[in-house]
Amino acid sequence: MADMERKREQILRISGVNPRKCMRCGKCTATCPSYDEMEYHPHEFVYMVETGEIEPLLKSESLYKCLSCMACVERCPRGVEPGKLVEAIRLVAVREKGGDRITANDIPALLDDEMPQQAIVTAFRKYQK
Amino acid sequence: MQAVTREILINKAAELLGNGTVDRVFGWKKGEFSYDVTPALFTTREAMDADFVFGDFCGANFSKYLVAETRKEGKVLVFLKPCDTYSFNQLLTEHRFDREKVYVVGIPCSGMLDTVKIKAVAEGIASVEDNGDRVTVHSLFDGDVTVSRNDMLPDRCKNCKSKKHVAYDELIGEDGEVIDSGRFDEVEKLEKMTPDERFAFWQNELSRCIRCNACRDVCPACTCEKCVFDNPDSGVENKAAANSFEEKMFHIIRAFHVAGRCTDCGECSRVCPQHIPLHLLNRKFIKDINEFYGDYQAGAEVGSRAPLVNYTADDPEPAEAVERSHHDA
Amino acid sequence: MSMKNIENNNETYRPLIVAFCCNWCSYAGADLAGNNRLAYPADVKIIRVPCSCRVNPTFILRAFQRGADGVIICGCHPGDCHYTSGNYYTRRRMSLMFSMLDYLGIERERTRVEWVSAAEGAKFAATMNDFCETVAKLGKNKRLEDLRCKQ
Amino acid sequence: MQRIGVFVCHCGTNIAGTVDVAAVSESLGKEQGVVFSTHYQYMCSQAGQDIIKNAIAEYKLTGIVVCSCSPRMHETTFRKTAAAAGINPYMVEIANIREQCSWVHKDTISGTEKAIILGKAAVAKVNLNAPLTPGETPVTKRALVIGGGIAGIQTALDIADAGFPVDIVEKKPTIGGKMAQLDKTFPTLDCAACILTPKMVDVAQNDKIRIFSYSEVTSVKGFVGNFDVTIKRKARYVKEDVCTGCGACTEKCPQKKVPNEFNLGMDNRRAIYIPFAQAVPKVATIDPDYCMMLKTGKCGVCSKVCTAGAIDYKAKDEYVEEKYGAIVVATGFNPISMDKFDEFAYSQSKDVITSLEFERLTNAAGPTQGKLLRPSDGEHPHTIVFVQCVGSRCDSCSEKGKEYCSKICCMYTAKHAMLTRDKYPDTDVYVFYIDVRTPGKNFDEFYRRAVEEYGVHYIKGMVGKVSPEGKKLMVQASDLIAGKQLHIEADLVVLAAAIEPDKSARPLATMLTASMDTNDFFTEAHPKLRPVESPTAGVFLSGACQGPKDIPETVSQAGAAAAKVIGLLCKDKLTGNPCVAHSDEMMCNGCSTCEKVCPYGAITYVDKEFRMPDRTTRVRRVAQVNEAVCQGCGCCTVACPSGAMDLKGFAGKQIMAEVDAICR
Amino acid sequence: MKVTYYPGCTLRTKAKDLDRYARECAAKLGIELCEPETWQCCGGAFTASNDEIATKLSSVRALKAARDADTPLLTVCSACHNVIKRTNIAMQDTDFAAKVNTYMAQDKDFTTPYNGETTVYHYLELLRDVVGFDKIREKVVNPLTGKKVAAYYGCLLLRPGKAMRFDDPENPTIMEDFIRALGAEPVIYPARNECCGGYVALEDGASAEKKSKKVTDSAVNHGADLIVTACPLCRYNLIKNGSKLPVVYFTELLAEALGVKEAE
Repeated sequence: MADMERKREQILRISGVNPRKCMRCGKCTATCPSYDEMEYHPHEFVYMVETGEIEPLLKSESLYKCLSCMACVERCPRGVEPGKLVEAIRLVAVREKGGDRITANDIPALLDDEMPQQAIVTAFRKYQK
Repeated sequence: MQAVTREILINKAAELLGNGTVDRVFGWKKGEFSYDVTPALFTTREAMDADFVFGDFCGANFSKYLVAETRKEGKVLVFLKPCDTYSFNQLLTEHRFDREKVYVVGIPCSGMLDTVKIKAVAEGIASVEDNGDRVTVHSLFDGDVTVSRNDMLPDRCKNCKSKKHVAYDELIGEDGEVIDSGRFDEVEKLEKMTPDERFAFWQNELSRCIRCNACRDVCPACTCEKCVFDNPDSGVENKAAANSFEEKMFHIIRAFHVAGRCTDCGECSRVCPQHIPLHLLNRKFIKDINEFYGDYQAGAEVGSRAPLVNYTADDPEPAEAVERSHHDA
Repeated sequence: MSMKNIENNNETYRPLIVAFCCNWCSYAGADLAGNNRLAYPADVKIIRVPCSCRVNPTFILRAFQRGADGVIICGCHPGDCHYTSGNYYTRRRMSLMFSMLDYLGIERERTRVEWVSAAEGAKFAATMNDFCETVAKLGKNKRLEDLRCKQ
Repeated sequence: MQRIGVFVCHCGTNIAGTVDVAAVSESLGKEQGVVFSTHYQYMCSQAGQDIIKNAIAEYKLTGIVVCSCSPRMHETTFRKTAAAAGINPYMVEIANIREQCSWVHKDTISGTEKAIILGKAAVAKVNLNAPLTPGETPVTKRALVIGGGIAGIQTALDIADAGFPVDIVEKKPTIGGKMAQLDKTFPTLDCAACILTPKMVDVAQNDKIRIFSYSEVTSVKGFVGNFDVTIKRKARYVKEDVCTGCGACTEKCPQKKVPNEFNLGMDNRRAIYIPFAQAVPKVATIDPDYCMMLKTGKCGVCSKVCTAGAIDYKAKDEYVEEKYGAIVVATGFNPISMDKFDEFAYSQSKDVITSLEFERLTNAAGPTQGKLLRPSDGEHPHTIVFVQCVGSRCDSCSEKGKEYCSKICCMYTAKHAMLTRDKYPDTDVYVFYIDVRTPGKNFDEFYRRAVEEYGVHYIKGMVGKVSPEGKKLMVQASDLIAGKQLHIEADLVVLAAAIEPDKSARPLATMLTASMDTNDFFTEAHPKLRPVESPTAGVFLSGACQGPKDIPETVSQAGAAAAKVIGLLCKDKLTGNPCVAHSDEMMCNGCSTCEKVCPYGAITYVDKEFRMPDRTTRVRRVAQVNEAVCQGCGCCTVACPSGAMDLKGFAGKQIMAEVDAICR
Repeated sequence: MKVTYYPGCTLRTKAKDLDRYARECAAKLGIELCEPETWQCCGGAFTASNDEIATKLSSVRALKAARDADTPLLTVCSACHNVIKRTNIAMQDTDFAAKVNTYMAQDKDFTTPYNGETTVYHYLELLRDVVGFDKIREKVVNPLTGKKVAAYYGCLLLRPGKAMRFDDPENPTIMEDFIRALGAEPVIYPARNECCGGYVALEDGASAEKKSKKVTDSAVNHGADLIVTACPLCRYNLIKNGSKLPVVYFTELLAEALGVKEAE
């Protein structure tokens, strides 16, 4: 419990997001292009961080389905920035021991000839400690 | 050494009198001694040739004289040093005289000499010769003494705030720049003292006050029709200080009344017969104003809104301000 | 029971506090403190002014001259002035005035500006309690006192 | 030399319980100027007041000190008592020995001592009091209403009804405002034109009301009761008094491609036009931006067809100067621009419209004669999506929206949804909402009817993106209750755009010295107790210029503003607060320092000739206080370096006397 | 005009065209591109957390190099642009900058601390704000008349709008104006600012395919002949996921219009 509270604090701190500003309009979720791939949706991320339900979020595949396209951040009328919150939760998840989503060994299998470097470095940065 | 000579000024004045631009000329006239120069009015070239002087003792700020002088018919020529032009603008801001009745010739200034410092060098001064970096004092009792000119400058000239004229109709010589002077150093020194030391300092200084009113009478910001200290209805009427409180009261209220309006011309300290550093009171206000509300130079432009008749929603609170002005904390 | 007789007795020394209160907020705040019976020392004597901006620094010096030990000015909170901007001017004037008194070596704790609204009876009482205590600790005002006035 | 009476009140035991009232009375009896001193149980009672009156007569009192409760309680009472007994009410001072003494000090000794000191201070002040008479200024019995929408119309009618002349200044060619553009009105669904246009006609026919249409206020000077206003009458190139409104010119004008602002640009009008059939005044106006005659000097068709000879291509702007006693601001609102909300594709598709555009689309006098047709292809839309809160309720840091709730959108959206379903039952109507806010008489019932009787789909969620694909608008949205992302193929999307004050309000506020909030809504003098007055005396607020409002609220406020104006204009003279600043001209330096700090602009400067003590004459610049405008804050008195400026009733000498008495 | 040019890793390998044409067009337009001797990969993604310092250092070094050279910093790749511009904004926060500067003080050539002073331009911004589209129109020798070109912005250039300040994030016009300047006809389609799914392309091809298809389908529906982009990953994604339209870099289009492409 105390651990989750600490993580919640950490998420709020590093993201700079204040979930209390949310008025629950759902525009983020209306906007999200990865809605179908996600188990938890942007407004749920905001609400669950506010209520302290961090654990399910940290374990959720949804963290890796977010495209970081920032459309939710752009359109949120309240300036809540759900996309930044998702990033912060993902960071907290990958920083945990064994949290790396991707390792160098995984890469060759995922590559094709045309894949730009950009995709690889990005994956490392986003999914690895 | 001053960059302009008496002759240049007389020629300029004669030209302006001659072509009818002005009717009278404000200038300096020699007094009993070479160093006690007094302001005087001239109407002819002949009179100027006879009595007009210009040199290292022409410190008087003519701006204030214009309040009374412009009430007369005709136009008056006035020679203003850079620091005088700030007072000139401030008086215009306060509608104290009609700009149209004055013709301003801006003249450069390389600092005026401090008679107190000169007198400390030698006794029985006959004349003072300015050789640029050094001055030679010819005296009756100590002979000729040569000293650094800079050492003979009063504080206001040593820490000159500006060589730039902010008002003029015409300029003689080159215009200078606003100077980033160390004029608040003395104030800071006082701020760093303990309250007891400060109290002792001012007790010592202000207790010498003889309430001669010279500071008030010379101050270009003190142009009230009737001064509150002369007004029996003001509740603070006080012709002569009876005790240390009243000495303080006079100087605090005077400084407060000119706060935000004082251009820091330093005339108060120049004329004080008791050599009280009165400018340190005014400079404290100026320094605080700059620190609390942003830099402000009274008289820099006509019509500017003085800090005490202005505000912002996020000004510091008084307690915070006092704390901030404190460097010992 | 006059002040003069007891001023040298440390146990019973009470400071003399002059409080200028604006009619619309702080004076009403003082009334509210009264309505709620929130006690503060009788050392505080209130002078009603229409707005804190009516307080001339001369009044403050006058109070010290006549033997006040502390002077406090209370007005509406900045932004809430009944006259829209009066207290903003007060704030500047008093900042400069208090800084000057401090510069002259007069104890800065003897002067204060507080913003007290008509709803802040408790704040009024608390402010006065605190100010009285602070000034009492400083003791008598000696640095700005006209001895003639004390006879 | 004053003759002062001191009256110490026991207030039952409220004061007497802590303060030795007899000692106070006795002690104050010895003060300078005091000729009578007494104490009584309840000074404010009739008996107590009689004691005061009798003492005034018996001792020929000139001043009175009452030691009692707070002056905020009974100062007025005792002033009236004094006045009734023949002395000036401002010769009364109150020493507050209850709230600020007996109630806060437990100890009788210190409480009594303090009560005496407070009494002494009051006596010291009264010794220096002078009789004061409130200044009087005449009232110009004419009101100005700025804005000719329903708020301005109602205010003007109500003022005129009371018999006072009123002028309405309207910047558009006709009065009527936003309400004239509406179709039906909630919650009763009566047609806006049917209830508004009779009022417009009333205005036109009322001989107390003048309409300055196509006009703007350009300058306001003066103060309550005495405003001097300059009104610019823009050149309409048609003589208003000659034009019969026959409309021949508007049919013959060859310039047909002018976007019709009345229909929000959804159709075109001519360069000479009458905004709509029931316009008041019903006269034509030439739009100088489009008229070929005005632009190139070639055309003149309207002049040829006008049998009345009303066309005047040489017309110029004219300025009217008029005096008013009161001004009512009724500048109204506009929907905000949708430029920054292109996630809803407003600029990409004609079929994404605002609610006000929807009003025109359903209005019988609108571009489609009231048939709900898609602007893009004129086809009947079968699926309509309404989006609520577009630009309302945004974060304070938002660069595109407003922080406040626009208040009217929930209701008009329910109305639009309901009317659509009523007229076109084959239409699917979706409303995306964050909250449905319907506080108002019969409002929630109305919304529920839309859902329950008319089958409007209310979805708790928001639209994220509208993508025009082919003839359809692909709406991507959230349904928060079902936990779904929805993809709706819509034919029409209607945005409930936030409303904002009209752009003319800000410069007008500056002219009026009336304050505004950060959203440019006018600020009221008190949010609860003085909601229709601005803090500037004589300036009143009507309608949405003060905050978002629906029609019933606007009309109520309009009537309330009118009542306030009538209350003001009824008076022949205004009496002010006599405690005002005044300048001792002999001491005034003319430096303008006081003028700069005065929040009311009450100080002006004049050049005046003076005989000086040395018998010369001198012209001096001196301050003059307008006593009708001065509110008596006293800020100028401290700003004045010479002490020429003082405040009556709180003079420097009086306050210093109080200080002295307290510190004695 | 002289600018510090930051090509980024992908332009050195898979996106050589984007780089080559950018350089050739710049030369034609009188802009001198100075590539710093050493630059490091920006990392491809901006980590929006205020405790990540190491991941931002490479961008800060590039920004600082531009500041020290007293020139703006120019990027072409959308990802680099997003990372570097946002890093620059982050460096304008005093507290954050202090931490980063402390970190960088270990660099051997570290001199003055960096506080976000550099102006960061995307190549398109440079064309719009410095060169001017009118000037480009004048320099076009092969107008692309008749071509219907769909500009694909994706997410990186536009969002977050408050940081990027590139264009209206919901209704951008910069690429359309660019296309018009080259004589072609822009196609405005709603998916132009939707994400192609680039970041998940490595891991979740299916998701990326879905997003990319939406974009290309929308462009086709609105009658485009060609899609232009500024982002190598977008281009890869759109092509890989079966775009029916050719996808080219905007610099290639520019090179063609300016006549530097055929000169080879």
